[in-house]
Amino acid sequence: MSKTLVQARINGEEVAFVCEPNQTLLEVLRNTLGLTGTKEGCSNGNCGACNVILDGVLVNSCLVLAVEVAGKSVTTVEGIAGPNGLHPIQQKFLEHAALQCGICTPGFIVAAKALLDHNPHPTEEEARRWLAGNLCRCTGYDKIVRAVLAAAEVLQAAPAT
Amino acid sequence: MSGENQSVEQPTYRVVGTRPIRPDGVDKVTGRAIFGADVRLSGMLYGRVLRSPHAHARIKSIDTSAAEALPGVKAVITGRDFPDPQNKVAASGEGTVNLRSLAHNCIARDKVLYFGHAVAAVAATTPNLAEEALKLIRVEYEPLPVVLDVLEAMRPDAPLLHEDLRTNEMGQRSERPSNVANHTRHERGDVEKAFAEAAVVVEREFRTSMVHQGYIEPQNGTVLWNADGQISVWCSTQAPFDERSQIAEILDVPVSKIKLTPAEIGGGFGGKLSVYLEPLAAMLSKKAGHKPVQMVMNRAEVLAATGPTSGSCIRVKMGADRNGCIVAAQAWMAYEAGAFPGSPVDAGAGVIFAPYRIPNVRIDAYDVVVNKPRAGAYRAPGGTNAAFASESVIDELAEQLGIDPLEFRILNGAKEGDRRADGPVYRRIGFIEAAQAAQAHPHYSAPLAPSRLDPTGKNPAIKRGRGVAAGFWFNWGGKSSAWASLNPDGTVSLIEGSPDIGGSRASIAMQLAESLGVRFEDVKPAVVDTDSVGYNDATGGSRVTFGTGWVAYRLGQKLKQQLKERAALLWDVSPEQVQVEAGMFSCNGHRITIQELAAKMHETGGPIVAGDTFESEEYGPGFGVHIVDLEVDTETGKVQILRYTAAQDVGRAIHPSYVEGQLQGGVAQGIGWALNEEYVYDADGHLLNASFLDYRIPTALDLPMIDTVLVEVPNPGHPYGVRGVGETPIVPPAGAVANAIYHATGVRMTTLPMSPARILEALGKV
Amino acid sequence: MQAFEYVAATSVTQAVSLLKERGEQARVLSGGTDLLVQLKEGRRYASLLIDIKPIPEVNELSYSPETGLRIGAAVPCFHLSNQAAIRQAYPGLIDAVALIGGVQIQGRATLGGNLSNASPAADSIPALIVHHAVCDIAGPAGRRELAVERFCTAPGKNALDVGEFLVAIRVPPPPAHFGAAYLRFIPRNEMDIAVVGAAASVTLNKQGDIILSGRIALGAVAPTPLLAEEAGAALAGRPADAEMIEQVARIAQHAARPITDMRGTAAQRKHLAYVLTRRVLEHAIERARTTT
Amino acid sequence: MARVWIPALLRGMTGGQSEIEVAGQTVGELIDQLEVRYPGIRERLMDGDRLRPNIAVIIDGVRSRQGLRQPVNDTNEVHFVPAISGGCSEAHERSR
Repeated sequence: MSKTLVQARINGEEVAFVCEPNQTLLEVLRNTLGLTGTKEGCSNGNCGACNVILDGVLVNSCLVLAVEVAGKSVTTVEGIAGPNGLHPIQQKFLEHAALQCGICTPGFIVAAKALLDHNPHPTEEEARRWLAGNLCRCTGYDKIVRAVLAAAEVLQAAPAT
Repeated sequence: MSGENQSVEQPTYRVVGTRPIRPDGVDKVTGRAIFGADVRLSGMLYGRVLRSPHAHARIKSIDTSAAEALPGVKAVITGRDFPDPQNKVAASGEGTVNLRSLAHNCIARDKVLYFGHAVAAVAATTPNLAEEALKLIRVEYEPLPVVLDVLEAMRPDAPLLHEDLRTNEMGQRSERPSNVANHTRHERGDVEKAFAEAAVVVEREFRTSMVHQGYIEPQNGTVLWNADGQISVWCSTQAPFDERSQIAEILDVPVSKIKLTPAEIGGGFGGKLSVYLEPLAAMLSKKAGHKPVQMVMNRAEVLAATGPTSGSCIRVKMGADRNGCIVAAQAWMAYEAGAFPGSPVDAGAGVIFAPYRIPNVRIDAYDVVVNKPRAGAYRAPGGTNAAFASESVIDELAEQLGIDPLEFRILNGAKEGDRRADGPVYRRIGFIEAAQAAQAHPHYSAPLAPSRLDPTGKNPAIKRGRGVAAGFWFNWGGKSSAWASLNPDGTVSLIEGSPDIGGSRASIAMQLAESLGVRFEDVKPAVVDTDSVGYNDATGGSRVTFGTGWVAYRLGQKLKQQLKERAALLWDVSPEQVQVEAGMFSCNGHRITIQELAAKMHETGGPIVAGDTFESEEYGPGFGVHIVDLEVDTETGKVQILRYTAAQDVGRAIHPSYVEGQLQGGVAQGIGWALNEEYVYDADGHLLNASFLDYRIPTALDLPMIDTVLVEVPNPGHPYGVRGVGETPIVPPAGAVANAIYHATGVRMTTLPMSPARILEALGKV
Repeated sequence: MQAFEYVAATSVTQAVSLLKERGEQARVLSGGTDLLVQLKEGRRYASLLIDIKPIPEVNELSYSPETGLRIGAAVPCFHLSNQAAIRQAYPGLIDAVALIGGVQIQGRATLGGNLSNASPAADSIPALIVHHAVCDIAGPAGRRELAVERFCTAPGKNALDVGEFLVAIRVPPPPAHFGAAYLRFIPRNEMDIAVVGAAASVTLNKQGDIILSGRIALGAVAPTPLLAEEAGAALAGRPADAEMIEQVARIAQHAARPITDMRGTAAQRKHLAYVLTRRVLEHAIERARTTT
Repeated sequence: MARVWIPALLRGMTGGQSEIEVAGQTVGELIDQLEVRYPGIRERLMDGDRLRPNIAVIIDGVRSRQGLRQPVNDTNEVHFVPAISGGCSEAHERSR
């Protein structure tokens, strides 16, 4: 199978990689680019553990072919924290104990980032609806939803750079 | 916060009871934490497993030649590549393991016993290539009759899974082969007489389906079988030492040849106590010329071929007198073990009547093999099935007697000195306290929560109800070992062997900090490989914060003693004269901090290090009482949870946020089991819903906030009063939900899950 | 995942000629949320994926009250539900679009893909049917149009010939006093496949008490999404009251011929077809009364 | 003498008696004494020279960690209960 050279912007950096057509973005992020923060939970778009932001839109990286991201911009969990430290979403996840095992956490952080970019003032119901594509088996979602709503408040008070 | 904290006695602690940020937190929110599938080794190959399309079949032949010939394929293995362990039950830590079952479960030999049973495996240079190679393996099967239902499997004419299996009845083996592996009975008093004299008797049969732990991280294993015979294993496991032993037995190598490094673990709930992939990856590594091999299951494999928990059939009969005292209880319980013996039915038998004081009891428990995956442990194994049955019957008894359901439970609740159904006497327990906390909670006196399905409140088809239920879990102590070494800046490095599955690095470090008198931030915990710390039992049984916490406490005391000696040396006094208060050492007007003492350690006698290993059996069981409000759309059968409160005796909450999290997580899993989760098989034993799309665990939109009440009845068997907390909360939800559905609709649901289709049927709508 | 070639098509002509050349071996890749899962699970095979997203025409989304709505086959659901004017004019469609998967699926999934995949349980198809949507199809013989209700032919099969693909979906502008809605039943509240889906549209008289015309369509109760023609016919000229709703729901239920599978039993689906039709019709009428 | 509770499935051997006073300094000695009075009972509790792996000994509500060597005194109450393993699976025992 012929390989393709793909150039994309990943977490703000210009990146070039070579992949086969049947490799997913998830596989290339993890196995080719070493960005193992993006997790594989189901490989079929049903759990959200592999969420990334693709040109501003939240997607499951297991359902994107790596060749499709040519010329596009991808944000993974590794790209959420700023140069000065954790993003408020990350900080609130820690303060609210919104993670237990931590495997779904990268997907939730990325999804929450996309939510607050899209809707800076979500209600609890809106947050739950947005996060419904991210499965967590440890927390019962209570502390996750609280952390996301708390992060929204922080961001409203002082928008992150 | 969502929870509240009700303490019976509240000593003053500096660290215990606070809510610091967990030490591994930043790595987990930034994606830097290394989970099992994140391990990357030079020259690593990727392994995939070929699985049986049949639920029961004899393997006539396997031809791997075409797969071996595919360029990029480096090794192909089948059951023939493995030694055949004896049919022995080996001691493994506190428990036991039938090694032959385990080996044959990892890869089939002559027979496949369930859909998804591993038959062969391939290692190749890419995951896609390994998958292509699987398609080239030719397996010839002779299909055999399939038995899936626990009651059918018990019939004398049922197809047999194991021709050599005999029923064990406390040491006595049946003459005829059977699918019933084990029968246990608990009996006390005279149930027949008591039922005859009871004022009310309720009897019902309950069924539950097989369900899965549903951890988000699939099983994985990365293994290098090196040219010198040393085997290095990286994997996600709750039980590094036990899995090391299992791998050693299955490969027939000495345990010392294996070093197992537990990676961060993405959930387990009992499902990551046994090996599945690691022995296969090891054999592939060896056969591929000592190259590292990584194997990761996909979701379909996780659901079809790991260790879900048993479906069951439970018949419960209970009677009470006019005053509302339960006088007799009887249970007949049959649990599906899956393909090999070992269902949690005995645990279910321990749970079923545990919260109550009952003079006359008989419980029969049957462990039954069926053509489904080998049952593993799932959070309070066997407990949810059992409590669903007993708590439904208790609700019905209370109703018939006209007594408030919580009042009825308190009236009959077990206390210190009462006898458990299986005989032994309870020590200090907090069931009554938990039930009273639930009763006193505003939720219990509030009007029913408003509808979500029908915000206008106009649709008469949507009915609301409230239910309560209680739950119990044994908890466990187990063995833990750990090391602590003082750094020259006064911080402590803590080396432990309990994989951190939900924040235990924090709760262990907090206990060391409290014991020694340093800040939480001054303890640096690390979970290390099996060569680097002494034996530790599994992270399971709600034992780590109790058991490893006990060791952390002892390490703190040991370090403190050494520091006293150093201070005594500096001041030329005897160590007994040195006083310690919150990290400050003093004597006769001398004062010195831990930091100052640590800085002087090399001039006062050298490194300050402590190691310890300890096991306590005084872990103290846990009790919880839950309240749920829900609504039922009687036209569609759909249930929406509106409000939920869980009260539990937690002994002492070391890190209350993570204790609340355990309760909330257990409740969420219990609600999933109650409403929608189940294995769906066709008549031939093919699993139809092996995906997160159709195996429906709750989403954020399916649950409300979950209120918690942490009742603290300190466990006298632990220096800070800790009891295990993780398992109890999954026990009550199914019963509580069933009781609420009854109060909403007037229909008793006796089958789990209480899915919309089943509710419609029970309502007579279809 | 199985091996395949990938071509990013840049024109309709290129896509058509590749499809014609490779026949059944070629698959159109749009959002990929169904196709990639099917390829991973071995439920479909393809030696060539033709990515149509680089074709400008299939990415166009346009709406005007005069000409109606045109949705390029590669427009993600996410974009549709984001536009207020479209939400206002095509409420039934938006109900359905908002239900297709979670947010991260909606970021990729397209109406064109949902339609082409031809699942009997597809959420968008009953909604498109009641909005009188039409498929714009390109092929070797040029362009043709086909009503959505005639597009699906069997589970997973559609009316496209070799070389053809769906370029866009055209939805006519709604008349005055028009209302539509889509409802589905799933056991969870999200991340599920419809056990039954029901869509209704009605056009009321100016007073809002008589139905001039309407449509009912059902999902997951037949091999293809079903336009319940008799139920639709029974709406016309009737007062918009409870008795009519009850009768039409029974007619729709009668049209349903569901099977039992792991997601639901035939009896359950038959029952739900009635309940959902009733509820969705009430909802559509309510919306028609509040629009101008 | 320690009070030994006889598991329900072994009461056929004790003529239905569920509690028996037995002399002995250790769990092993208690079983020896039981064997004298009820021949065959040892085989039901032991596998060779050790307790069956699926049987746990509970003394005054606390599980014994020393098996047959566990000391007992006259005030003790001794139970033989199924280990929560269900016999053959390590997993349930592990998760207790």
